Parts: sequence; C-alpha cells; structure tokens
Amino acid sequence: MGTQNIPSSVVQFALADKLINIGRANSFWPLTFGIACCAIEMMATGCARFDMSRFGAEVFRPSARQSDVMIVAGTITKKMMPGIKTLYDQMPEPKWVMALGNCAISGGPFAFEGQYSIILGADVFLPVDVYIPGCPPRPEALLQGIIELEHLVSDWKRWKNPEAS
Amino acid sequence: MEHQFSAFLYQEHVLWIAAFTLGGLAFALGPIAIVYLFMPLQTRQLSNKALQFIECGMDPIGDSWIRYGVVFYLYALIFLAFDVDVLFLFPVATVYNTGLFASSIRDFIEIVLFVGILALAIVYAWIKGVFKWERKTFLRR
Amino acid sequence: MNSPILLQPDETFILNVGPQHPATHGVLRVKMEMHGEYIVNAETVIGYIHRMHEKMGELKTYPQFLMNLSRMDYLGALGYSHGHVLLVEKASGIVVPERAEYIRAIMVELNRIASHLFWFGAFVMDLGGFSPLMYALQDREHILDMLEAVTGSRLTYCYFRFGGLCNDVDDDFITAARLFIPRMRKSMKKYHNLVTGNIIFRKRLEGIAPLSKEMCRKYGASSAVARGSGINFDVRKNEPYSVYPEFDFDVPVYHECDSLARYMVRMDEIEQSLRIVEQGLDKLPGGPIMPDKKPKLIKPPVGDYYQAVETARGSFGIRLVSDGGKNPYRLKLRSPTYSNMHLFDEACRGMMIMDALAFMGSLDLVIPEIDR
Amino acid sequence: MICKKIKLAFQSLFPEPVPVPVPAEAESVGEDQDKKAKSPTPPRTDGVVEREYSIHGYHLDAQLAPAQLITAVTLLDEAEFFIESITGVDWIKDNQLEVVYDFSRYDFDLCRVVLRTRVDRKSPEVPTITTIYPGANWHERETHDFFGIKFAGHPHLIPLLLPEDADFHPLLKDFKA
Repeated sequence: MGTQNIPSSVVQFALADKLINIGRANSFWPLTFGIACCAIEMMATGCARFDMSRFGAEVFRPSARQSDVMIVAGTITKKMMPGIKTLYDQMPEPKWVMALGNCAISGGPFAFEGQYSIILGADVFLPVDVYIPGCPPRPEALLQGIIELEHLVSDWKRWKNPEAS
Repeated sequence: MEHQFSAFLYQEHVLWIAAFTLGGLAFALGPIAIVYLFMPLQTRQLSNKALQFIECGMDPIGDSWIRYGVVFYLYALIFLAFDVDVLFLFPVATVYNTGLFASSIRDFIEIVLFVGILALAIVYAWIKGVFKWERKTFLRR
Repeated sequence: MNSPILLQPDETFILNVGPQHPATHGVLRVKMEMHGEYIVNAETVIGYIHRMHEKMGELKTYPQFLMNLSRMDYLGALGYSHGHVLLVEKASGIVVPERAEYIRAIMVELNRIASHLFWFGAFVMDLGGFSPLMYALQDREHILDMLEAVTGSRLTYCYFRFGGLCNDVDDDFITAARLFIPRMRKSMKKYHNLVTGNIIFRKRLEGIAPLSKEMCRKYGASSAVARGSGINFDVRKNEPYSVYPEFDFDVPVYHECDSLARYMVRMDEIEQSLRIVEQGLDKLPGGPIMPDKKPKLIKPPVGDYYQAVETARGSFGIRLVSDGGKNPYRLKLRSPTYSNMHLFDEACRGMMIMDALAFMGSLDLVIPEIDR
Repeated sequence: MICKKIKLAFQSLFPEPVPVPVPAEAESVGEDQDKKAKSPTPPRTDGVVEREYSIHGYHLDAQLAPAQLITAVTLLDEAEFFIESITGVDWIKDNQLEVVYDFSRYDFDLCRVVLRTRVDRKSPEVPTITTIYPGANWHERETHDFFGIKFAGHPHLIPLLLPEDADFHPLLKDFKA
C-alpha cells in the first residue's frame, strides 16, 4: 500500500516525487506509542546495540504532529481504541502504520473466546502497512519491518536483494 | 556632478536594501510555498479529529483560556527595561575609543557610571523580592 | 519546599497526562487539575491495557497459565512466574529438587537487575538525561543474552515448570554470569559517578514527593516505595521462601522518604542481587532439575492458598481458590504497582507538575501490571 | 506474638454461638448463620480459624458478617496492618458472592489475616472501608467492576479497569462475553 493511497498534492513531478519518497523512506519519525511488552523491544531497538538510527528511524516524537509512522506496539483494548483513532487523525500525511507484535496483528495470546476487552488486531480500524509478528518480536524483526516499509514507500533499495543475484 | 553622483549613490543603496529584503522574504516564504505545492492536500481520518488539540490521545477537558498567576511576571518586565538599556550601549560601542578622548580612561568611566546607576534598579527589585519564586494566589473577596 | 496551596485557586484547567505520554511509560492516564504549574488534585484513570489475566486464569489449566505471568510485568517476568510456580507447588505438595531452586533464585535475581537497569535508564531519561539510558540498556542486553541462552526468550520467559525448570543451565551460562558480575560492579560505579553525583539530578529529587510511613501503610506500598520511607519490608526476608534463607544479603532501607531515597534503594538493590547471584553460583548443587515422579495433571486440593514473592516492583501475591478441578476456580493476582501507584493521587497534591512526573518515575511503573 | 493478640481480639467479635438468638444488638451471630453447603464440609460458621501457614500462606482466616467488617478492619488498622488486596469469589452453586480482604504486616512478627464476608448474589452490598484504609479505594472499585458488589459509602464507585460505560461484570461465573 505505502504511497498508493496518500492523498494527491497540487504539483506532481514524477522525478521530484521519487526523490521526496527516498527522503521519506530514509527518515521515518515514529510516534512514541508503546502500549505493552513490544514497547520495551522497540526501546531496545532504539538503543545502542540494535541502533535504529542506522535507518534514520531513531527520532521518537512524543507528539503526533511531528511523527510519520505510528508503531502500534502492544495490545489494543476497547478503552484505548478511541485514543488511537484520535492519534491517527492528528498525524499529518504522509503517515504509515506498523503493527508490532501478535497483539497488534490479531489480538495475540489474549484473543480467547470469552474475552471482553481486546480489539483483535490494529487492522480492525487502522490501515496497517507492515505487520511484524512475534511476541515480542526481536529487535531485528522491527528493523526488518522498517526496511519493508522503506521498500513500500520508495522503490529505492538499501542493498541488493541477496536472493536475486 | 557632485549632486548627481550622490543621487546615484542614493539609488544604489535603495537597490541593495530592496534586494536584501526580497532575498530574505524569498528565503523565508519560499520553502512554505514549495511545501504547499508538494504536500498532500488532506489527511486520512477515522474520527475527524485532525485539528483537535493534542492531549495525549484524549479529548481536552474544559477550556484552556483561563487566567492563572504568571509567577515571574515582574522579572520579565525588568528584563524588558534592561533590554532597552543595552540599546543605548550600541551607539556608544561604535564611537568608543575614537575621536577626542581616544586611548584615555574617560570613556570607560562614563560607561561604568551609566550602567552602575541603572544597576541600582536591579538592587531595588531584588530587595522587593521580584526574583523569589513564589506562587501567585489571588484573594477573591 | 514549595509553599502549600494558600487558598481556593480562582481558575484551574484540567490537563490530561494521558495514555500516550513519554513519562507514563505505558498507557496510564492522570487527569490533573492544575493551577498554573501546581497540581490542585489528580485523578488516575487506568484500564487502558486491561488484558483479563484473571479471567484467563479461570479458563485455562495451570500449565497453560504459565505464559501469562511474564506478560503481566515483562521487565521482571521471572519473579512473577516464580510466585505462581511456588504457589501451585505449595498447594499440590510437589517437592522441587535443590538445583532447580538455586537456578530459579539466580535467574530471578538476574532478571531483577535487568528490570532495575531499565528503570534506571528510563528514570534518568524522564529527568532529561538521555545518555544513561544507552549505557543501562547496553548492560541489560548482556543479561538478556545470558537469560535468552537458557530460557529462549528475551522478555516474556516461560522457563519455570511446576516442580522445576524446563531445561538445565550449561557451563558457558555459568562462566558468562561469573564474568558479568565484576563488569556490572564497574558500571555501577560509573553510574554513580555519572548520575548520582550530578547536582542537577540531586536537586530535582531531594525533598520531592515525601511519602510518610503512615501513607505507605494505608495504601499497602511495597519495595523501594516503602523502603524509601524507612519501612524494612522485603518478602524474601520477612516471609522467607524457596532458597533465600541460604543467601546472606541485606535490604537497603532509607529514611529520607523522598524520590532520591527511592532511587538509592533500587541502586543498592542491584548490588545486593549481584551478591545473591554470586553466592548462588558458588553453592549451585548438582542433581536433577525436575522431580522424578511428577503428577500427570496438576490438580491442587480444594482450598484457598496465597503466596507472596518479592519481585522488582514489590510484594506480588497470588491467591488461588481451588475446587479440585484442573482449572483454578479463582486466581487473584495482587500486583504491587497497583498499590504503589494508588498513592500518587494523594501524594502529588500541591506539587509542581515536573516534580510529579519525577515522582511517577521514582515509583517504577509498568502499566500492564497495574491493569492486569 | 501479634497473631495471638489478633486471634483473641477477633474471638471477642463473635460471642459464643449460644443457641438462643441474642436480642437485636450489633452482631447476632446466631440468626445469620449462613446455610452454605461448601462441598461436603459443613457450612462454615462465622468465626476465626487458624490456618497452616506453610500450606495456605496465611495465618488467620476470619469469616464475618458484613456488619462486623468495619469493627474488624479498625481493629487491624490500630494493630499496624497494611492492606494487601480486596477481591471477590463467585460461589454460584451456593448463590453467594464472597469478598476476601487480605491484610499483612511490615515488621518481622508475621501475621497474615484474611477476612471473608458472604453476601447474597442478588443484592451484594458490603460497607466500604475507604474511610479507614484509603488504599482500599481502587481495590473496591475493581471488585465492583468484576463482580458487581456495591460498596456502600464508596466515594467514587465508577468502573476502574473496564470502560467508563461498562455495565457487565466479567468475572461472574454466568458471564457470557
């Protein structure tokens, strides 16, 4: 999905858009929106060892006005859903959503019959671009998720595809 | 000759000033125009709350246009006064140590006197407790 | 000390320190009624990450519930499964071999150090210092590597079984742990020089949010929140369980009752946990890690059982009401941060908001543990 | 030992269950003997039972009528106990809801006390103890969330963990999602 459904702009130059998308792909600013265990792995990814800043994504913006990517890291409860909707609205275009962890993908370990307070996955009400499975996913999985989002946003490849050659 | 030449000098100055102001304006407003041309025109929304104030995801409760005690109000006023005071020192700086009393101590003493007298105002404010941090509370009878 | 509220403030506004806030470390919301920068009163709203652990406890059998405990408090997860496992063993009378008890104690203490390191990094980041977070999480990664080598996961362990452990500890874990201890002591010295001696850090914490002993008792606070106010309460010492009586360690207690005291308690606790791990590694006996005859199906006899353990955040208690079936009839999880956070509303009246957020950091909150 | 003192103090709460009904002052234990068939064992009468700590994890287990709750809790408050937790158990077979109070001590002479009160499932009503222990505020709100037990006199009894407009009580045995 990536850039296909971003609302159109006044001026559209193919070449300029390509250049702008490469810029966007190389500097995602995630919204600090850790809900549960996956937030700890997100913070560990942001820190020294796994180092998200190699891909330009280490600037965690607390306010929704300055962030591009909403990483939904944790279980979404029915009480929290209106809050997430408001945050998604307040983010300026272009914006993307990454569902981090099984809870954000499909409710994860808390989706059992007879459950009363969980939304089964972020894609019930959010247009999710990248799904990262795991409970919690390892920091390397989050890094690969960011690279996947880069491939969605612009067809510029950070390195050649190892399987292709 | 002399007159036209100075007139010309006068026009050239105007050109320089105009060029610089236009350049400044273009430098400031240019990116805004470029961004407006390339930015997406509307954002995808779920519950139509794009323009709502940011309150950590929740709807703001009550109004934020209220009167509350600004604690360092007088401190800000004093800063304003001394800002003007610094303004007087700029012309002095241009003619310091030139002209009649060059390389004599007189200029320095004059400035120290000027600033010293103004500094008395700070001492007065200090004693009145302007720099102490205490809450502004209103007795509403 | 800031002056108390002199009179009814004329106009206040309500500020949402809401679910998505960098200082709340999760989805905790505090509605603060503010007069200027001072908090007139605060109302904490929780439940944004209520994941029904207790409902799952009733629907799942005992072994199936093992994985829930580590998702309740994912920073110090092993302490929680330790409590759950001890409870069921006590109730159904399973005897745990000596080696498994020692390995459990070592693992729980390593996990406690990892949890305190994460708290230390996040707490100093709350006060504005960013670099200690990088150092602290780097040390924490060493511990996570060791724990991952044995248990297989970084945060949400499912390592304990009723009666012992799921796999044994090999030699390179022991050498890694032995190498880790002196290195950790060296970086603790570095943290004390970098942060504890910093005048800005001390000025931000001294005399902030004093919690009297009476208030701690009325709210049931435990761990560093209580020990920072002079209450010498540590479940490992007050109600000794598992092999803790064999270790000699002492419980750091400070009497200043302010946020700096709570900070110092946790920093000293890291040193005590290192001592326990050291003694554990020295006394590690051989032998099996699971009892040879283990009941096929865990069915504790009818009755009401309670087990309290000392986790990184306080005295975590589990109440099991069993009707003899393979599912618990009722499983109540008493989470320590629930009581620690409960006193925030009363303690933060009249404080400035930045002091209140520093106070919230000193409480060491993990929100899914509050909401369960 | 504090446990002995508390045990005696509790015993004084329950006059000997003399068969003739005691006239209508505070706790007339005789009448409200709840006829509860708790599996084969005889229905538990109000009173204090000494429990084996190493198996059950607590020392004293007292069952009282809701009316005696306040006196028992003030007694514990004076004896420097701290509140551990309040929870509910739904005995659907006996058509009753049970509220369980946990108290423990900070110092080394250990005494864990559990207070239980049983209320009818249709109109569960228990007096609040937030006046004595402000720490019980959240615990009571949570028990009200999960079991629907009303705590009379609670200052702020709105849902705590469930959404604000929640009217269901999930931990009841007959709760359908």
